[in-house]
Amino acid sequence: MKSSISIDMVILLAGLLFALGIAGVIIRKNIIFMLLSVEIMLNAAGLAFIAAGSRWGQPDGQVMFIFILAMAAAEVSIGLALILQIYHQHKSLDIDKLKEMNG
Amino acid sequence: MDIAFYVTAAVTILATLLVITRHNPVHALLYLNVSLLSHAMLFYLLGASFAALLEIIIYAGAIMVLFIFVIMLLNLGKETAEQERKWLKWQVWAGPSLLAAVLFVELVILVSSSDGTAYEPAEVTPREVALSLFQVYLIGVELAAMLLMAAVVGAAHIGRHKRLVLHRFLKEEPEENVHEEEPVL
Amino acid sequence: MILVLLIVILMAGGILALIGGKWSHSFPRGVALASCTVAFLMMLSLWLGRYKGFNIDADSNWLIEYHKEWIPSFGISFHLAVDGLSLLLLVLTCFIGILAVLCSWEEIRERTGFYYFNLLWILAGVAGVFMAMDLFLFYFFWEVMLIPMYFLIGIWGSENRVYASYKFFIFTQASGLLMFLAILGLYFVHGNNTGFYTFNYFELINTEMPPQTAIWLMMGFMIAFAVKLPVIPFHTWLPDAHGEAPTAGSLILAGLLLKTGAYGMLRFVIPIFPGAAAEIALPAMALGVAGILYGAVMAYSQTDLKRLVAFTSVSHMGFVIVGIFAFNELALQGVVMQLVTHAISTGALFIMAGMIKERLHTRDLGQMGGLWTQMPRMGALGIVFAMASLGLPGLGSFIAEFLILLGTFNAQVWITVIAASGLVLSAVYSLRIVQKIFLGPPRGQLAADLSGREMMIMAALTISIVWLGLFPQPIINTARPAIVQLVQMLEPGNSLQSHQSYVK
Amino acid sequence: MSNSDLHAFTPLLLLAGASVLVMLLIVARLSHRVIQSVSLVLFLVSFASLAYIRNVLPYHIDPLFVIDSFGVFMMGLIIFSGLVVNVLSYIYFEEKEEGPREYYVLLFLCTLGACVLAVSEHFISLFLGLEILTVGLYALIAYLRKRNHSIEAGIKYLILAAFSSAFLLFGMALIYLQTGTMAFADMAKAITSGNVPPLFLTGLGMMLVGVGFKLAVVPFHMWTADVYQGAPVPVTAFIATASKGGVVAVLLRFFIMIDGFRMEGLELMLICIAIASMVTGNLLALRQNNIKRLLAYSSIAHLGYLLVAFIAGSAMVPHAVSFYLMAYFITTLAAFGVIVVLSHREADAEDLSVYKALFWKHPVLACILSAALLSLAGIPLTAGFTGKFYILATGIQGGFWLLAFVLVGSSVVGLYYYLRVITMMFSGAHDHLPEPKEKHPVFLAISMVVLSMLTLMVIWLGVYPEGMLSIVNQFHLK
Amino acid sequence: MENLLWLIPALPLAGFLILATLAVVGAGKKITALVGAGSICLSALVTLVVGADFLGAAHESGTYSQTLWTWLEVAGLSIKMTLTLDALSLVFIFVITFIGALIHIYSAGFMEEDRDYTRFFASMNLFVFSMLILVLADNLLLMYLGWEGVGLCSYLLIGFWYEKPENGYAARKAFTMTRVGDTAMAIALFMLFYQSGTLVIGEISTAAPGIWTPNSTTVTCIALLLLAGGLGKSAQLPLQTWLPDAMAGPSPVSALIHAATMVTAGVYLIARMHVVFGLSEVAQTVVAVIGAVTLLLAGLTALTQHDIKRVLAYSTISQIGYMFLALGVGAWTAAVFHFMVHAFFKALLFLAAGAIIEALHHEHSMFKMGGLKDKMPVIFWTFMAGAISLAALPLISSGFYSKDQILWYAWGAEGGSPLLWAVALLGAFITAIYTARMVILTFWGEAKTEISHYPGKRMTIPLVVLAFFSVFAGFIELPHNFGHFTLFSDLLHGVMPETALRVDVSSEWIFQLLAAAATLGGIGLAYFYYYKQPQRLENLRQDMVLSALHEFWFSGWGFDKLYNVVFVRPFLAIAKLNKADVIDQLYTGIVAGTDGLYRLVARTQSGSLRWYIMGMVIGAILILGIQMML
Repeated sequence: MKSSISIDMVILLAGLLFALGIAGVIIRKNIIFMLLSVEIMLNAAGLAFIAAGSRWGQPDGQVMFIFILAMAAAEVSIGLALILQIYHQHKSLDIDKLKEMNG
Repeated sequence: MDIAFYVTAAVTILATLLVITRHNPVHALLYLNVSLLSHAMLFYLLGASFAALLEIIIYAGAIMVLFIFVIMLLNLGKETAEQERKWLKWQVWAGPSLLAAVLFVELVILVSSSDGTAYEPAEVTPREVALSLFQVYLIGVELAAMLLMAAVVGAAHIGRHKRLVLHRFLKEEPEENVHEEEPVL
Repeated sequence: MILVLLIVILMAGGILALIGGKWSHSFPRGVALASCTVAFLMMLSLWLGRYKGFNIDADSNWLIEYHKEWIPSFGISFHLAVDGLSLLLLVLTCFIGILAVLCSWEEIRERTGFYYFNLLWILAGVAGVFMAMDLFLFYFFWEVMLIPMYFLIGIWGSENRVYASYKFFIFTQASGLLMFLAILGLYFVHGNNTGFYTFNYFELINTEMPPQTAIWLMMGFMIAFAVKLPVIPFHTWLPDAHGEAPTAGSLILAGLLLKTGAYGMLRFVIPIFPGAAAEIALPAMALGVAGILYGAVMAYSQTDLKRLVAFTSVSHMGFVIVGIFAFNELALQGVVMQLVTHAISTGALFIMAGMIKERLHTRDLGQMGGLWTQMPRMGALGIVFAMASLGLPGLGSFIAEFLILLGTFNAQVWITVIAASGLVLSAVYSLRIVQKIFLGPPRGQLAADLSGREMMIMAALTISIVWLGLFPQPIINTARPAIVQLVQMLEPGNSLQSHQSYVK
Repeated sequence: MSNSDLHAFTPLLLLAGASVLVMLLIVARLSHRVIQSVSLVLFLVSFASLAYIRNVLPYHIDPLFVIDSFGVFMMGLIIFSGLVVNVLSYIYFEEKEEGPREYYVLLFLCTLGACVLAVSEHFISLFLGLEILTVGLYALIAYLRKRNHSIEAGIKYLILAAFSSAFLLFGMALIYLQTGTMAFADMAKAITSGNVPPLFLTGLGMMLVGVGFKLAVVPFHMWTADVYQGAPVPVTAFIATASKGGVVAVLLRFFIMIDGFRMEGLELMLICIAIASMVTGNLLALRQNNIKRLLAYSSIAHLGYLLVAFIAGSAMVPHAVSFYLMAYFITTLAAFGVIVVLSHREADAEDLSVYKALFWKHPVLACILSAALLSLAGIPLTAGFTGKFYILATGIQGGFWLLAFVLVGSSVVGLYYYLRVITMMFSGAHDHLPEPKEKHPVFLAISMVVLSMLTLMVIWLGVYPEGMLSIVNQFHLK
Repeated sequence: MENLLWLIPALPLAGFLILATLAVVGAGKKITALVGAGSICLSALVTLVVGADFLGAAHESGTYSQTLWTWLEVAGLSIKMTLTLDALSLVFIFVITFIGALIHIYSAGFMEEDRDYTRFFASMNLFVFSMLILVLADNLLLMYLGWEGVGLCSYLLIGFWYEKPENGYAARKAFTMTRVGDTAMAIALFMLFYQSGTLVIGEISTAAPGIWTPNSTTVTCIALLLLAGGLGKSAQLPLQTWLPDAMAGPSPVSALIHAATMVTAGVYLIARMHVVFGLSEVAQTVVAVIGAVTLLLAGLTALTQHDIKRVLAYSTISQIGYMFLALGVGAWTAAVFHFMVHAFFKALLFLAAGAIIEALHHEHSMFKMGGLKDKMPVIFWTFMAGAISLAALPLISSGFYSKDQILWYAWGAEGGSPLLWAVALLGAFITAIYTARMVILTFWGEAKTEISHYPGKRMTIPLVVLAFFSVFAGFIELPHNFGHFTLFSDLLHGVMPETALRVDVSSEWIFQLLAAAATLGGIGLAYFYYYKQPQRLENLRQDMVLSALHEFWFSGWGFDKLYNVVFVRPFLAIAKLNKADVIDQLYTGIVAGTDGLYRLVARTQSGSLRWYIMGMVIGAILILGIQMML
């Protein structure tokens, strides 16, 4: 499998995805969407790692990716559990309603 | 193979864009799945076939399913979509998007200021990955296990749902509804 | 060892009072009185032991010294030493301490244990400041005296106490931190020069540095001391703190805490930065003069007795800074005298304000008047200390102000002339005190005259101030070696190898 | 892993094992009391094991870990914090509606994560340690899940933490891309020659976002107050101490190993962050009436102070940072300990009015809290002062006068709010007797003893820090 | 015997201390009077003894010193507690102790009814002590101690009846105004010290010609500053306005302090420092001119007063003006002579006035007195004795001899001039008018106020003694054409130079004649307007210009108003304006600013997660931005 993809292109793609993820997190008010957007960002980071690993021909990039995967899973599980609780308590997933603490 | 890369990249970007703009959660989720699959394709193109597989199995499979579960459980459908439509006015998203764009531009500038030599993606076989995982990074794997354990314990505790107890004699132990299973590694 | 013992006695007395206060209401004051008295006697015996005939027995400036490693990693040591100047101030500290305990005797009825704990710890901190010969240790004690004072004002003060205690604490702390920065700067300048990092005063005193650096570092010290002294425009904490503090608090503030500022200038600013100090002499004196006049005018306009007295402190301390920067023996001796006499005269005024407040429950001058009829003894004493405040010859303050002005006249004629006009203004405000409190038609308040305990306090103060006015020589002789050395330091090309001269 | 690896790794293994053991105890349906006691013992054992591995230092477990004296010291601090938090947890959770058992599992895991951070010298261990810590904290923060604040704090922390982790990861990826290695030491070799490549710097910048979040420095600080407020008090104490300690440790190690101080851009960024943190943190706390939030803001400022020493980049840095962290830990734990003791079943003792007249009601508690607050304010006689002294000394030695001035200026502002709390404690009359507390006299007594010991340590470090300084001054990270 | 010198001030001091203790303990009036008056009488006795001894022994140096202890010794400044007796101080201590003793005896009766009997005597004793220190001091600093000490006592005694606020204010005014002079004097002391290296008067006097060239700026400065001190204490222009108000004190106080002794401290100072003054022509001229102007102004003001004590007060200012004039023209002994004579008759007048006032229900206004000639004969005759001396009735009053000498020197001395003489002569004329006016209004005419009680023996005996001296004290110094009896100036010439004359002494008789004419003319005028044809006076009052002038004089030439506008009001305005301390506002501002910043940053803690994330993104943008820049 030969390709002559420029490293910059992949990183740029990852960066773009990362930025899209950021945009998603800020734009959306629904917590589920925010969580999704965070997943996008993590994925972008994973992509960057894979690209780097591939550039150096090392497995480390993929290893890191796997750990990211584990972390994403862990986080999503707790995140979703929290979402359930929030929904039960607030009957809404609007993040802007969670402003009780401020000042 | 450049074409394949660019097409996949385009698909990824498009799908991701749709994820963050859709109103209906389920739609968004599906687009995210598309995006993840194209990610897998990218991984493959970059010579990381093992990672590509894991992306599909765990991410697109397991993790997304979790989302689906929750969405189903909370019965998020049309109403949510309506709500999202109301929320997603341009006044709301213009500013944040601009921020994200600025950040992206900065990234682009910074990244492109590096040497930028094209390179050959070297293939890294699953075997190498596995060896690395279980030899060099063995402790890392174990730590990952602790990480997942933390997640499980935490999710189990938080997700637990107390029922309303109607009669004090019939007070039952709080039932544990584990919405979570340990993702396979 | 006696130096360490002094601090230990005061601190231990404080802790004992704190613990004893749980069981007995009156136990703490007894402990406090006892420890202050013991400390006083110790210092007195030290003084008299060294004071032979008309001169302090001086084969060296440094009478006694105690040195022990403390934090060797930073070259910090627990280094105490005493020369005549310190010794005087230490005696004063213990004396004022006794009076502070006595004048709190009846005034403080709540939480006596904690009260006397704070009181004694302030004294310990002040005593430490006067003895520390390690800059880190100095700063340490400098801050140690703040917290108990803060509690003293904040808990036992009058209505506006919280504001006053904040203001006091933040002012002094802010300036103290600047000094701390300067100390660190000095530490590193010295360390970089010599490769020997230490906070030892006797080492740092010989630090050589470029003039610009010296100015900056000195400003750090100066601001801290100027706030304490206080020099305008850093004085505004003082009226509030004095006004709201309990009597003993005001007494200690005026009598001791302000003195630490002047002491700091004499002990640190001039010896360490003689060149830089000479450079800012004129502006500093100008500020001092401004303080004299401003304080006097402000004092006149006050309607709150304690605030009034507080502003007189501003005015009197203006003389101190003028004298310090006149850089000659006359003026510096005057400064030492002023430190001692101001503690006594202003302290007495504060004690009197406290006594009046105890009786009338007000500090408002507008609600006083004609008290002489009922309190002739206090009236007479009031006049004595009003006179002390305006610098009547025969009382100690006169000697102080005369020497300062005389010394300054040599350095800056016009500064002296303006400063001397403060004498007129001091008459204006001092007499206003007398007028408003004691003269005028009686208002029918019921106020008992001084009790035996109060008479004792006032008698001690009166005797002291008259003694200082008529026979100030012991003070002058005691301070002389230190002052002479200071003056020699200021003469260019005469940097004294002072560390060689202290007792090993 | 060889035997000697295991030997060196004992504390971490013990922590991991402890979490499993506690889980088993939960399965065995043992009471809270037993579980708490067992965890206490386990913490003590882990703490003791640090002494046990002393003679093998420094020890490398390639490529992920280096167990050196600094690492052990930091682990010690972290485990100690865990220990104190563990002690305090009983009286806090026993009355709460939630079953507190899983809590101990998570506590062990978080401690483990923080310890991993303290000894890692590789991105992978850094990342894993950080995530173990963070994921554990998600659950801990939201532990009292029926409470709105708790759940709100949980989700805020979760989303922000994941968000910042993504930055961290992306930054790491860029660095990896540039250097071809994820081990700090190799990285340093890869960039020694010539200029630091921009990609590397970009990566560092993005990592800084992630780390900045964990450290809660400006502008990544805004979550702090909400999370401190929403989380259960012992958890807040843990966040304030162990979680930050681990991150600081790894950051320091990373910086020193790659010699980050020579990168001017980075230095500039850190200076900006430090100044902003000191100023903003102290300003935010100025009129805060919720003591948990107040401590949160103060922690922002304190991390700013810490950065002052950090930036100086001299050989003194690890010493100053370790000492300061220790002082800060002890102090913060004491402060939160008082809050824990004063908290009730229904509400935490977070409103300042709760502390009114505390001096007369609970003199001991009030003294502990005062000592802690004065230490935070950096007043002599307390550990905080020595710490601040060390930091200022380091900063000034490096010639960072501006930072020193900002530090001084902002800590003056800071004085105000510490004094407010203290003033609150002695204002008000001694109107009613101490409320009859408590149902758990034994654990209350233990907690009080621990708090008193912390206070004594605060004073000890303030009065005679030489012993501790001589330990700290041996650290070399290069 | 001279070793007893220290006893002279020590006795009053002991009296003061005993009385102060008695005030605390509480004591009967008898013992108070005994201690109070007794100590002064003893002191007077000792003075006589010492004085006789001094005159008899006639020290070669003309002085006798007694050092008690070293007061102050710092860096070249050495001040000893040394008392020095010479002819000048002998005159002064004689006047002080002798008149002081008489006044104390008088007071024992006068103050009988007063509640604060002890306090009164304590203050009086302290005053005598301070005054004695002032005149016996061998150095200027010790003199300054006495100088300020008498100021304090003056303050205490003016405000003796403190329950009336005006009295307190009057006391304050007196103290403050004299303090202005004192401060100037302090500066003079500094200059003297740095110029001559000592503050010992004798040493300065000896060294002065060697240090300063005559008429140099420095010496003029010193002299003028010293003069300023004297002006304050002696109530000369422009610091004179406190003295009339000082009449608020009890009459014995006015007699002792504000007539006989303290107010002449300025005269003493200048006489003492005559060497310095002699070196500066400018200063001398200023002294003379101030004296002349003051005597005229004060005399004119006295002319218009209603209050008998105020008349006497202005007359005191005026008479001291004469002394200054004498000093200014270099007639040193004449000034001191007039001081002594004036002390007798003015003390007498005040005491007598006090007795009258007390007898008339504390009525001060002369226009409400009258007809006392027959009702209080002792008072009348003694008062008359004083009045003729004040008016300088030729030949039979001692005032004539002392004043005549001054008038003559104003013309004839080297520093004198026709103008000064003319003013002095006019002053003598005016003096005669107001004296006669006072006597006529008080003792002649019909009685307007009932007499409540008559003065007792303790009061009348001192009056008689003083009356004797007022009339006959002048005969110890007679002009050359009247027997040339110069006992007094001979005594003083050991200390002070003889007056140099610029004209021949033979013309003196013309001026004596003119002076006598002025006096008699003045008396006649007063007799005409106030006794014979009072309605003429009423007519004069109708005149607009004259009544305006009257108003102006009555208010003491508007000095009070002027000072009010120029000094007091601005000071009060500043004090009031700045009561809240403008500098404090600065800090309040800083606090407010910080608080504003707090509000600003607190708003960022909105609780909104999205905002928090945006904050982080902005942070990231900034970080990357910095990287891009570098």
